Amino acid sequence: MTKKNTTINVENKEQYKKRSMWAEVWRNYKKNPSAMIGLVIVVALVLIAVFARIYFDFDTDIVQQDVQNKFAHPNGEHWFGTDHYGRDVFTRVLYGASYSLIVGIISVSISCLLGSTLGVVAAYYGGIVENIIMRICDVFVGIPSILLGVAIMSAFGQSIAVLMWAIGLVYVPMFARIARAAVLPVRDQEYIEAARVIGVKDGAIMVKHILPNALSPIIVQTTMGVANAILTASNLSFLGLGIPVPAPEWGAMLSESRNYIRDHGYLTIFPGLAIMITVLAFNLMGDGLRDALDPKLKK
Amino acid sequence: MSEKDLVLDLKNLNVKFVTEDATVYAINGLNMELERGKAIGLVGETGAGKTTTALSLLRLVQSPPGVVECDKMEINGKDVLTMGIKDLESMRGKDISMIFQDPMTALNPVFTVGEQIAESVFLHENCTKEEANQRAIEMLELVGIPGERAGEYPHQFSGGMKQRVVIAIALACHPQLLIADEPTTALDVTIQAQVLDMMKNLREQYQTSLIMITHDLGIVAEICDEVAVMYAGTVVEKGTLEDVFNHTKHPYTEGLFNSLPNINDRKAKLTPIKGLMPDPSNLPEGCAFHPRCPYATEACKQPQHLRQISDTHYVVCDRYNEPDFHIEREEK
Amino acid sequence: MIRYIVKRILLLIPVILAVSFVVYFLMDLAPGDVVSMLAPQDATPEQIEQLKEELNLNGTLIERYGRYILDLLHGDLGDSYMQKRPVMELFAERFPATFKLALASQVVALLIALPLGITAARRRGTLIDGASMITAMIGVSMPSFWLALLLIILFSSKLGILPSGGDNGFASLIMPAIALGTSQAGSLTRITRSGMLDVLSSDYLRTARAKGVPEKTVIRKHALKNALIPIITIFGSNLGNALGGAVAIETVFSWPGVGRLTTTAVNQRDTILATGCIIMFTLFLNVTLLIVDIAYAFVDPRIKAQYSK
Amino acid sequence: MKRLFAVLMCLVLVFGMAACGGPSESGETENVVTIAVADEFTTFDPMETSAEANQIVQDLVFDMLTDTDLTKMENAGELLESWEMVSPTEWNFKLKEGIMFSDGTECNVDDVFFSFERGKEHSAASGYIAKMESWEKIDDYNFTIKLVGAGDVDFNYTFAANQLSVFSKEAFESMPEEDALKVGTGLYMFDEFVSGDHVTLVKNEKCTLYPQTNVDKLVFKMIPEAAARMIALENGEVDMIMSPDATDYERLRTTEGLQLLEVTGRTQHFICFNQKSPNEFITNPEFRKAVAYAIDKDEMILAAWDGNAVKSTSVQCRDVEFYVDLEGIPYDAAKAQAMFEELGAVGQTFKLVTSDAAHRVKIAENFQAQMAEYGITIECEFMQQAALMELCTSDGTTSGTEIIVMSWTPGKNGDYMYRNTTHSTGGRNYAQFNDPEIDALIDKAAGCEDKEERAALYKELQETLTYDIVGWIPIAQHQIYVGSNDRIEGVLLHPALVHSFKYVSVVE
Repeated sequence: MTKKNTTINVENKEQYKKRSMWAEVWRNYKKNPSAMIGLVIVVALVLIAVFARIYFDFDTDIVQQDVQNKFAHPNGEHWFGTDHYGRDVFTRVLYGASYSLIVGIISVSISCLLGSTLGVVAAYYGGIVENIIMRICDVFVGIPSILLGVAIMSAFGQSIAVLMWAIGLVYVPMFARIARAAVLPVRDQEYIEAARVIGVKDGAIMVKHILPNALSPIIVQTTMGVANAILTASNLSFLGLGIPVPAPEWGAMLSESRNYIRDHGYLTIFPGLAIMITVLAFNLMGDGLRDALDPKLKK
Repeated sequence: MSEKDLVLDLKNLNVKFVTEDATVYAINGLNMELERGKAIGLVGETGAGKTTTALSLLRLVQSPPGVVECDKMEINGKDVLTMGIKDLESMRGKDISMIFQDPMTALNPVFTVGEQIAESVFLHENCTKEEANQRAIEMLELVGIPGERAGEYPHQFSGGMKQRVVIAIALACHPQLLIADEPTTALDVTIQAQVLDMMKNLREQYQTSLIMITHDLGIVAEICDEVAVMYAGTVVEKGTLEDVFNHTKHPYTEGLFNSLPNINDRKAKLTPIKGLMPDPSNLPEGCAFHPRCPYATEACKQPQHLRQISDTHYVVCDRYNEPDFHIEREEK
Repeated sequence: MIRYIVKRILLLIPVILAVSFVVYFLMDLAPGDVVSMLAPQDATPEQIEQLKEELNLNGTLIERYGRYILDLLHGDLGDSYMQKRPVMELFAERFPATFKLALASQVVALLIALPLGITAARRRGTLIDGASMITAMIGVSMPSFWLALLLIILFSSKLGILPSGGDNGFASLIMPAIALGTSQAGSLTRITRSGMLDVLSSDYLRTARAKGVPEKTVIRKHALKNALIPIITIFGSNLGNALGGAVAIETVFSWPGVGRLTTTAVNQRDTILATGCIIMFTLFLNVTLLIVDIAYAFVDPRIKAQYSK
Repeated sequence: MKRLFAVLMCLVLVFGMAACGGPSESGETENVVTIAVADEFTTFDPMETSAEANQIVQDLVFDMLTDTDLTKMENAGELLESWEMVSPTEWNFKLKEGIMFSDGTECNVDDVFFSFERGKEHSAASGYIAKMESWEKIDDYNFTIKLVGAGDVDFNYTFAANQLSVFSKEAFESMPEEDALKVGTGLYMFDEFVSGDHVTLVKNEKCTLYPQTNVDKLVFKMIPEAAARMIALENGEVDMIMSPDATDYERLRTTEGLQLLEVTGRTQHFICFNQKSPNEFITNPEFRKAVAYAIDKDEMILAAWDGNAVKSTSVQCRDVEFYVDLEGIPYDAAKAQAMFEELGAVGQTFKLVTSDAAHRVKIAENFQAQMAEYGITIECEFMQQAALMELCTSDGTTSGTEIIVMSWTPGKNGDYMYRNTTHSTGGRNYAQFNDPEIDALIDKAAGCEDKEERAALYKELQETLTYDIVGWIPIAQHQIYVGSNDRIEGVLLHPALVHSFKYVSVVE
């Protein structure tokens, strides 16, 4: 098949140099409608989370009960109905956004930072260091993540901080593997050797010369990781090991709704939809970023 | 002209690829005829549309985005244009078959080479699986690979060996017309010679007609009876070896010869054709070659016409309307 | 090949030891212990002492772990504190249910993913492709326990056509398998599609077509066998995910599997049972991955050649 | 691809065959009763467990010397014909004659003593055995027991513990333990146990202690989700469900063919204060009283049990011996507000811990919401039951707990509750009592042979604890429910969840 001819004239060349890699990525990203939908949803969720935190008062709007008015099905006053304490489900779902986002983003930041560092260090030093790090990763990858999460949550108690660490730690090996695989081909390149010869410190070489090569897969994995982390967090909350009540975490709301599925199905539907939309948005974003960062991979 | 025994008769082939961004005009009004038993070389730069032409003949141009239009396309006397998918499938591999450029990727990695040859035989010849396997082994031996290696997988073969396997597959059902798409480009020079030699012998043995797609004029000289020079999706000059090599008419053909190193005069400077192939989504008006042509005039921006120089020699260049026009190469 | 398998199995030993260490110590860190769960509410201090003796809970953490490891090296996972039965026996009793569920969910996932992924790849860029991929993405994004609840609301509560739980025959397997399989189907569809796309644009398919192989055969024989390679790779880790992800599903559907057994053990501080179950899970997961790698070799002759080196 | 699909379809079929093969072989005329339980049954051995989920099943296979008669709610002989307290330290017992084990041997004193000896080896039972100094056989049906220390005027209650079930000595001596554990005097025998799924009992034709019923098979099916149990009952998969959720009570009451059985539970739920806490508000009885005035228990009951609980006004449970109906500290928001302000408690923050059990969470959340109205902030922490137990029974000065939502299920006799939860040496002293006067009162009451004097002592105890000390604020005893269809009858509910299915029969 005939390829499109890419003649570059001189003026274009100038523009190309000035335009940074990120502008290029953004240009590619913008072209992808589903990725843009994902981005819009994520931005909207962040706004909702911030708005809910400012607008609603935790003690009165979220915790306060109105037992007389429980199980009001969705209506004009309570869009998503009320729960078994007569609390407004719509308010709680909005407020819950902040928990999912915070847990998702912070726990993935933990795994991303730890994992990428381990991966890059393993790849850079090689030999026994690499062996030890990667074998430890193998061990943790081998344990089903939910069960590991359950064990960690039991050991350190239920709180949002423990939850973030638990999920963060569970996904460290994945990031380590990705980072290592991405920088491995660079390790033996001559410019690294050259940097070492002129006395650049190991740390500097890793950060300046090696890490950038792993950036694309790590960014994609981070975005997708947020989606995964939110799912895992809601799963743990569902098992009663996540963020403690009365915090309106979506998974916990689902767990509470279990006894009422027969007559009050709406209690199950809305928090679940919220989880699904959030996770979907991050997945769409991750997918779009993958395509944007590496147009060659675009399928 | 009409009583010729033509194995290929192609009139006014147009292929375009329609995508969101642009429409790429890959083949523009291409004509080609080939007599039974003859070999024609299809020469041109990368991107001239040689492979697309070949795929069009097999009706394997991906659609979408490809759109194939043609006035007449007959292979071995059968009208390929109106054929149903079943007939097309029974035609491919039997009447016409093709050798692809890159032997490294042309073979399916999960089947043994024997299976891949036998599959073709089994599909087209009315025979049992055993007979097909037997034939596959014979074919392997024919292309110089020990028959016992039929049970091996492609990754166990070297590049040259793989190309032999590809050739074995293509020739397994003794097709009337064989298209070889740069069969030796991916191979070492020594292997190239072996493979070419083998192809020449086999072609003579089976009386197969051949379209040899290449950018290497040397190969054409060795194997072909006729030459068609392609530029920007159309044939600009066509004739016998003698016609095109010694009585070059078209400025582009001349450019091609000039960019070859001259063994007799090693001090002579190479004169490459200046500029690049035009963007096929945005072809120049008239003769597609005129922006690069040293002889170009204003008239070249008008649609060009086919001009018959002799019984066998054709050229598409309206400068020959001027009685005393000639190109430099002719003077020598 | 055999040497490769033996090597992989030997590599499992340190993994198992490390897993036992991590889980045992985590469980010990957890506040509360099994004694307070087991003792009657009016237990005397003597009873509590006796209970500790019975459960072999005396000594420091290191001593207890030491005893545990010694037993483990003899292939003995100990007796559950709560249930007073060998962990191995309990695991063996409950594992088939979980395995059946995990396998059934993979069947569901394949039944959804293969047609969807292949169609999407062949109709690449069209509306069908987009719709398939969005469907797949929604599948991945849906919490499986949520889908499980929705299925129960619809099929058990509203329609009353499927049993709401338990492991009683084929009908009871349908909903858990769908709930667990759908999220797996999502990733599998994507893998199938991209694998299929790689294959569809490959030269060897053109070769096959050029030699007159009918289009159906091209897809089903030449393309699928190659596209199967990434699908098989993901199958192993998917089965593992299904085993782990089954925990919530088992609770929702009263499924008598090991996921529920393990979480109950953790909640009740049944260290021995929890550690044992997680070890067995890990072992099973790794063996599955090994089997997948071997299956891989049978589909892809290039890999087979690598193993025998 | 076709082949792949064929393989997949085969797998589906195999699952189908494997799954359908099982249960269909049971005969047509058998009466099978299926009961959906919430918690997992784990062991056949009564001496290994004190979980109700096990006891409810074991109770049908084994019998004890005495048992709670659930129709009259009092202790009565089961294997015992009669007993006599010679003194608080010496008791005479007489077994019923002609009670047969399922292996055909008769139950006699040797079997009882064998069971005592076996009990020594098992921690769950050894506490009860330790109360006895010696036991002596008089003849095959009569024996005498000497108790340790000052003895126990309520000793007959001890024998109602499931952990002291009577085994067949003969069976244990002639077969492996796991088989011997299936031999009992009960109405049913163990048939099948699928871990995590169900346990099946079949009728013991040889049972003479209880009248034979028309139920051939009793299946206990484990369904942890309340909603799933309800759906199973409605769809006819089970005949009876334990602990339906509050939202389903109305439906069970009103639906044709279904019924709701209830009994007031003996479990008291309370809000407990750590009296050894460094927090001076918590250790101040006036503050604790103010909280007691502040709580609207009715609202709390509505939130936690949908109103299906009996409000508690005293620290003691209602159907325990020597219970006195006190008025307790009433709900008085104005008074509470005034007291809080006087104490300077408004604006303070207190810590509350409890387990993640649904009703406790609901009580805690409601408490939090109620206290917020007085300007007092409650920070809730939820932990797993095991963690909570350890925290609450450890030293109160360092445990860091302030307020705890807890519950407690006493035995039938008066002493049991006071000794375990309010005596300074009690094993479940959640409120961290350390009051020599209370200890002395408890000890005095326990050794008192005169019934009236005892009653007076327990009244004093109850009043002091409820009005003056307020170690905990009693909230409620919740109703215990069982849902069933009208195919079966004869279930006897137990206030501490060990319901009896001995008289269950299928309505003809």
